[in-house]
Amino acid sequence: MAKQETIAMILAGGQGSRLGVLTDFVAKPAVPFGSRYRIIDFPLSNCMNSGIETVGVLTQYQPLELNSYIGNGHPWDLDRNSGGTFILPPYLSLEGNDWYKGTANAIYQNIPFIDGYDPRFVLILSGDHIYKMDYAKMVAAHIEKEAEATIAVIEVPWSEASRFGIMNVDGEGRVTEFEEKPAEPKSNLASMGVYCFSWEVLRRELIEDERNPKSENDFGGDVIPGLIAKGRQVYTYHFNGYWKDVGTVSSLWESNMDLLINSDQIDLRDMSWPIFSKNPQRPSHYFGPDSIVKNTAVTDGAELYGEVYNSVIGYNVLIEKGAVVRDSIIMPGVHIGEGAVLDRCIVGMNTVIESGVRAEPDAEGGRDDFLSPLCQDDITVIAPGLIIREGLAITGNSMIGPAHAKSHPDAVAECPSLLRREMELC
Amino acid sequence: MAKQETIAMILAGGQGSRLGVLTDFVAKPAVPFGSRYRIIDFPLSNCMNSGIETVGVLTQYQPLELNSYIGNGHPWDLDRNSGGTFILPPYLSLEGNDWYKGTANAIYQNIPFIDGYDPRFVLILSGDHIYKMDYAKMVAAHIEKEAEATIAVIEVPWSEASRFGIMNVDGEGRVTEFEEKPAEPKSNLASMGVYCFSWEVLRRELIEDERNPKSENDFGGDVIPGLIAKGRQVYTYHFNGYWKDVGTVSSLWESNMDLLINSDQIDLRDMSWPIFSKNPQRPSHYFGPDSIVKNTAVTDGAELYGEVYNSVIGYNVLIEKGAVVRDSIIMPGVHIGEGAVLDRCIVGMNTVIESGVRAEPDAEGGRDDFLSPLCQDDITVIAPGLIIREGLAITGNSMIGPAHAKSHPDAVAECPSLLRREMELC
Amino acid sequence: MLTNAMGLILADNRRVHLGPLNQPRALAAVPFAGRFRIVDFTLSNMVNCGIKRIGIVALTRYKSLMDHVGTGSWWDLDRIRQGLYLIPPYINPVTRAPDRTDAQGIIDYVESGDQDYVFISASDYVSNMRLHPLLDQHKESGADMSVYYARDGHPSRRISMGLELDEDSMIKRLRVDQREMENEQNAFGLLVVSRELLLRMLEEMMARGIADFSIVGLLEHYSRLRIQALEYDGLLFRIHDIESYFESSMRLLDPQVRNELFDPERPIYTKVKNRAPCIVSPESGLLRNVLGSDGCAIMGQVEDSVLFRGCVIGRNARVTNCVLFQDAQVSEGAVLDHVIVGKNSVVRMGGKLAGRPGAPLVVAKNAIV
Amino acid sequence: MLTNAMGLILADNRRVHLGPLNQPRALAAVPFAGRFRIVDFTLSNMVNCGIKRIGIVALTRYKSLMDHVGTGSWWDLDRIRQGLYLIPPYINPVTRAPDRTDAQGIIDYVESGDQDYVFISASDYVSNMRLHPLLDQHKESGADMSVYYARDGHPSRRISMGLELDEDSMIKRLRVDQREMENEQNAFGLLVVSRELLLRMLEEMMARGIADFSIVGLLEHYSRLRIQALEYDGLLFRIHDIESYFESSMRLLDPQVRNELFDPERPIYTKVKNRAPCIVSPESGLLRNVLGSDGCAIMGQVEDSVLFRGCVIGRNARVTNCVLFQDAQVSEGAVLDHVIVGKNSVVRMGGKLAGRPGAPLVVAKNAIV
Repeated sequence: MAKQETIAMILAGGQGSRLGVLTDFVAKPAVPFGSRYRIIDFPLSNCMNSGIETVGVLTQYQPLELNSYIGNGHPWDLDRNSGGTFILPPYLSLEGNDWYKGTANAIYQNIPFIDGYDPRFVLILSGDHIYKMDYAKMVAAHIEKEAEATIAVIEVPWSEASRFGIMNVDGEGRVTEFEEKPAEPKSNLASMGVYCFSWEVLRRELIEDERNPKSENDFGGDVIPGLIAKGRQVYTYHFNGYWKDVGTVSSLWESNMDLLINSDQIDLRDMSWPIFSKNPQRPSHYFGPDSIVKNTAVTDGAELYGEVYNSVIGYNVLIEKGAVVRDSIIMPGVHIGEGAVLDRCIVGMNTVIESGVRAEPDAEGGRDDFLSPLCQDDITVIAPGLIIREGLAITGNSMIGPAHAKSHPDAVAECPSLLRREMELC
Repeated sequence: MAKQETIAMILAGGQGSRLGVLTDFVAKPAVPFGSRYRIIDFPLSNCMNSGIETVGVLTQYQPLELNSYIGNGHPWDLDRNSGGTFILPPYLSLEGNDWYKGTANAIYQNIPFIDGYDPRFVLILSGDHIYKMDYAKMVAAHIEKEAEATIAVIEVPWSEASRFGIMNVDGEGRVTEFEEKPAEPKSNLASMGVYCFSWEVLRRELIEDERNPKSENDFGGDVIPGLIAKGRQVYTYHFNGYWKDVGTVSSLWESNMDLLINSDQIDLRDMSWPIFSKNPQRPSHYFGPDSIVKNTAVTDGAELYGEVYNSVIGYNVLIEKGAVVRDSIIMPGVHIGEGAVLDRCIVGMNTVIESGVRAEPDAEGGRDDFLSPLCQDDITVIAPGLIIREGLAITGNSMIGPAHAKSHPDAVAECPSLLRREMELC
Repeated sequence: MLTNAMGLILADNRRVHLGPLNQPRALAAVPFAGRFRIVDFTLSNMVNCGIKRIGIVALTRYKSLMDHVGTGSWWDLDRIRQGLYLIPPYINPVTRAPDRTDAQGIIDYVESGDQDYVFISASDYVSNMRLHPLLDQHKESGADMSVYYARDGHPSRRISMGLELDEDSMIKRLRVDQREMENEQNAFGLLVVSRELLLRMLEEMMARGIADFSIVGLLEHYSRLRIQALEYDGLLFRIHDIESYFESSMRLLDPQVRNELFDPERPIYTKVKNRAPCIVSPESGLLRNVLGSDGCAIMGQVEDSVLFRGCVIGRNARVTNCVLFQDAQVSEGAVLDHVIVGKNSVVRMGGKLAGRPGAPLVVAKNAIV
Repeated sequence: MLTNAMGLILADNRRVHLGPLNQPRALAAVPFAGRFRIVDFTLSNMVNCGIKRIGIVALTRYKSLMDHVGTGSWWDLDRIRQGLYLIPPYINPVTRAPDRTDAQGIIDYVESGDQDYVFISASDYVSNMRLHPLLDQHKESGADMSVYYARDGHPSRRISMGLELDEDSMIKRLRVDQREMENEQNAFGLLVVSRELLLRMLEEMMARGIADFSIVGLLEHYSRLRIQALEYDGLLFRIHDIESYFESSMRLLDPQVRNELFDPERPIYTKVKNRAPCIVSPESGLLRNVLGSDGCAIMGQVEDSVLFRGCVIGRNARVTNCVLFQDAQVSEGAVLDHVIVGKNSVVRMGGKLAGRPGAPLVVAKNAIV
């Protein structure tokens, strides 16, 4: 049956440039998260758990790994006969379309895809948020309010409200005003970037938006404010739960750490709302004879022989004897050599940290050649697929990428690419 | 297991402009063929039957329908855990890549995808050929000859050899020369556009080709001649069987007719090499109380109440009482009204032919407003999704498309688009 | 669309005898309508109602049923958390006899689902029906169990479940297989019950050593439980014997009947076989009022018949009022009237076979006649 | 890579008794190595050898096996034309006894495949092995059947299939379950035979009314058939009793052993469960030489143990030399040494349990102790 009541479109096209070297070769939604996940597992699993079985993933930037990761959708049970997951890149047509100009234009270009399912409702989701949400409840609220658009909102502390897109509502929850990062917020209801539209309304709006030469074809910037300005039925839907946009190095780090500190909030152990993921099949993880492990998340195939504190360890990570890892996120396949010390680090997939490397906020004799404005809070980021040479010492707020293999060949090298790809794709 | 011995890449990006209105909104490989197939069913089924389980489909032009059609690959048993089918469109990367420039560039841009499977051999296939071929045998020949590239060839009549790309070979089957459409052919071995490469060799060659500013980045035009010129191990592989490129209106018509005339050649009834397809689930077809049907192929959901001779009828086609269909290809979902007469027509999906329409080579009083240089041999093409108005008479060699709904509103209209998409996607 | 119900299909019914048609296979696996099997309709009805977890209780001869349903993928039931379960009996490893009753396998299946309701269906009818009305009514009325019935007269000389209802449409009497009860309200084997109550009834069965889990057995609780009946007035074929099977098949030749049974809003799914399109040859004879399927090759004359996939009708053969199962072959010059030809069977050159209206001749599977 | 062979796995072995471990489930479904079951290794060995059609003969207690293998998708066996088949026994609908022997279901499965060879495997061993050498050797030698053996000493007090071989490595004598035959060549239940010969043997079984289809039963044909034996010298665990199960589990703590058993070139696939990562809490105690799995929450101290998915080790609990099955819970302050704790079982607060090396204590499934 082609017809689907509700379909979801996940915006996964952006480069995520604030994550720097972590997204040089992969789209942000494909970045590993929380020991055994990728960021996109969250919206995909939410769809599956909400009973939404047709999901378009709008890609543009570096989609290959995302494409391989999503594959036939099987791990999320989204390998459906009609529906399932579809990777939707820009394409050529008789009218000679071009790259996606903005989030709204990306959906506009895929109107024929959506029409094919003749849905009543279309959910627009972001590919880079960590949260567990029942979209079916949001759609039910949308129906009950007879809304044309429903915007999921979350209460943020008043002190932080000026960092978000804030919705001002009337007593019925109807949106009267939308302010992007208001200096003096009138409400603390922040838009989560999760929208439910009646397709008929959105379709018309997208065509109109496309015709407007002044529009930047963006949902938050153009479509939503336009609907409110026209007095359409735009409502909020209150979400009470964990939600985090992992668009920056600091927020990515914090959100990973929340699995340890606020594990009851984003409750991954709640099997009534599982988060699905696709990982290589590996044996159970192993704690070695001399390991010391405290307050740490760890998963299949990891082998810990050293000391690990307050860290999130991905699959197939090997931490050798005498290594010390603290307050760090170690992505899958990383190898940390004997005696290496990592503190407040994010290490990308399959990178090798040779023995004796020290990456600490105040590493003694540490080089500060690698400091990056993208890194704050003393967090250091090391790109996937690198080799960090023996004994290198680096200070906090560094970001080491493949470019450094050329500028600092003594300190950094690239893993042989074939090997790297093979491991990443499991 | 990521590693695959052999993977296949199907070139499905071209617009297929010689098929005119049939490919206005769909890529050529998605054009219906032979009652219940799409053209791409042939290479996909060949892959499955040959034991090749990783298939990249390179798309660029109007991929949505192809994307929906292939879906998760299940109908071809290509919904594999590692591997399966992947739609590979152009994408953006740090280096800011662009649209595919040629067939070789399309593969070049997807080197990381192929590397991910670390294959020994890569098959390059076309998405618009009708044939049944065991690629495993071709790979075995490639291995046995220790070839670096193997090109499938078919013997064509000497009289037609100058219309093909001709391979001149030595006694061992090694290619000594490649001539594109030679005026005086030295051999009658035509390239089928089916290549097997050792990936290591092809990878290097593609990188070199990309660096060559004079290259048009085409397999037939640049890569293959280059390999021969360099004296690399390029061999032919002789294919004995049915093979047809369906790139023109006449060849599409002929190849469909071959199912009736030469049904033993492209033997669709041979269940040891099934051709898989994806169609809506419909009841059996029905021959009405007054139908006359001779020499015709027909499939699920079709209902024939009129007369049908020497024709290929798709699923869900309705031919009403008194209608006469002769020497025609009626694609799925077409509705032919009472008393309509179609002779030598190709009618696209879901088009409605109203009662009394006459489309015949020498239709009495027939209009010749629609003549097209793309149509020859008195074949008339009617685009998908149209309504041909009651009583219209048109002569052979016409091509009627959506543009005529504007220029000839008395004769042609467009089906409401929503309905159309819904039906096409099943 | 998620429905808070699971499905349970009883593949066999030991009261139904179709002779050579269900001898080699479970009733649910009996072919119907050219390219389907009976179970396709029941499965599709459940799937189209949003049910995503379905168990099929199969006692015996489940090989062809198992081959047919496969992983459940054709019904989109190849799911991670739910999907399709075939439930054969357990065998005691020591005595090599079935472990207690059918019930343990069913209990295991029902217990491990988290839906609150269970739709239970027999396999002796064919229909394209909405199940939601029954569930809605069931929830609203607070009945213990709710069952569909039809006013389709006395459907069979052998099998019936006549209902007498009170003013609240609760069953006050059940008459099983009674000949005289024409034109009454007859249940046909589709009911809904809460998971909890079903488990209690199953455990009672186990405790009492009752072996037979059936629709009749469930309805017989009417004296202790409030069982509500709801009329179903859509198209319904009962498959109770060869005659009703044949008559139902012939009714499919009516386009109106097909339109109702194959409503595109609620598709009937079946295993995809990838046969070539049907080819009608240039020398074919008359071809009138015929349902034909992929893979057929028609060189002779066919009238008022149903052809399953892959049938071959030879030159000058004449087939009238017949049902030909998959890959049946009617050789040159053979003449058939009122015959059901089993799967893979061959009617030899020049052979002549004739049954009578109301009593078709049946050629078994793999036969050569 | 296509291999011209199908697989047939015997899920049960009535000579193997693991007490509470295989009481509720078929031997093949017994959990092993933290996140696997025994059948995962056999299935993966076959899949990694390019086999795409595998049948599992299950007599009884196949519920957990069925849930585990599902549609076969985790082994990429959810295929249109081939794939995974569970083969339960047929029941005669009238007598309600098993239809003749196990053999009919197996015959139906073997007959409907078009591969020329059949690999048959028992479920009482665990290994990551290449099957190609056996098939190559089989084809080359022209033997009727070919079987792997290991020189692993006398593997068990109870079960052995000792082989005496002639100079062509053909079996000239088979000694079953003989205590004195230490250090000889022992078959372990993996053999290959042509489809054709297997069918002939199965039909003979049917004709003679032999009920038991087993590896021993096949090897006993050595006097009439040429059965060749090939040595397998890789890592091999025999699971014959609680002791060998426990000892095998403990050997997994050796990284070398794990590297061989989980060679990434030939992955061992299992059902994916999507449990959260294992969380080691800030107050955890010593954690030494431990295999842990997703979903575990470790607050206490664990040494020299194997934890399956979802185990909870409470504060100040001490677990040493233990195997804890899925979702086992060791409450605050409990102390366990040499214990196997069944699935979902709970060791109460402050509880103390101790087995002995060579004789671990076993806590059954769903127990509270």
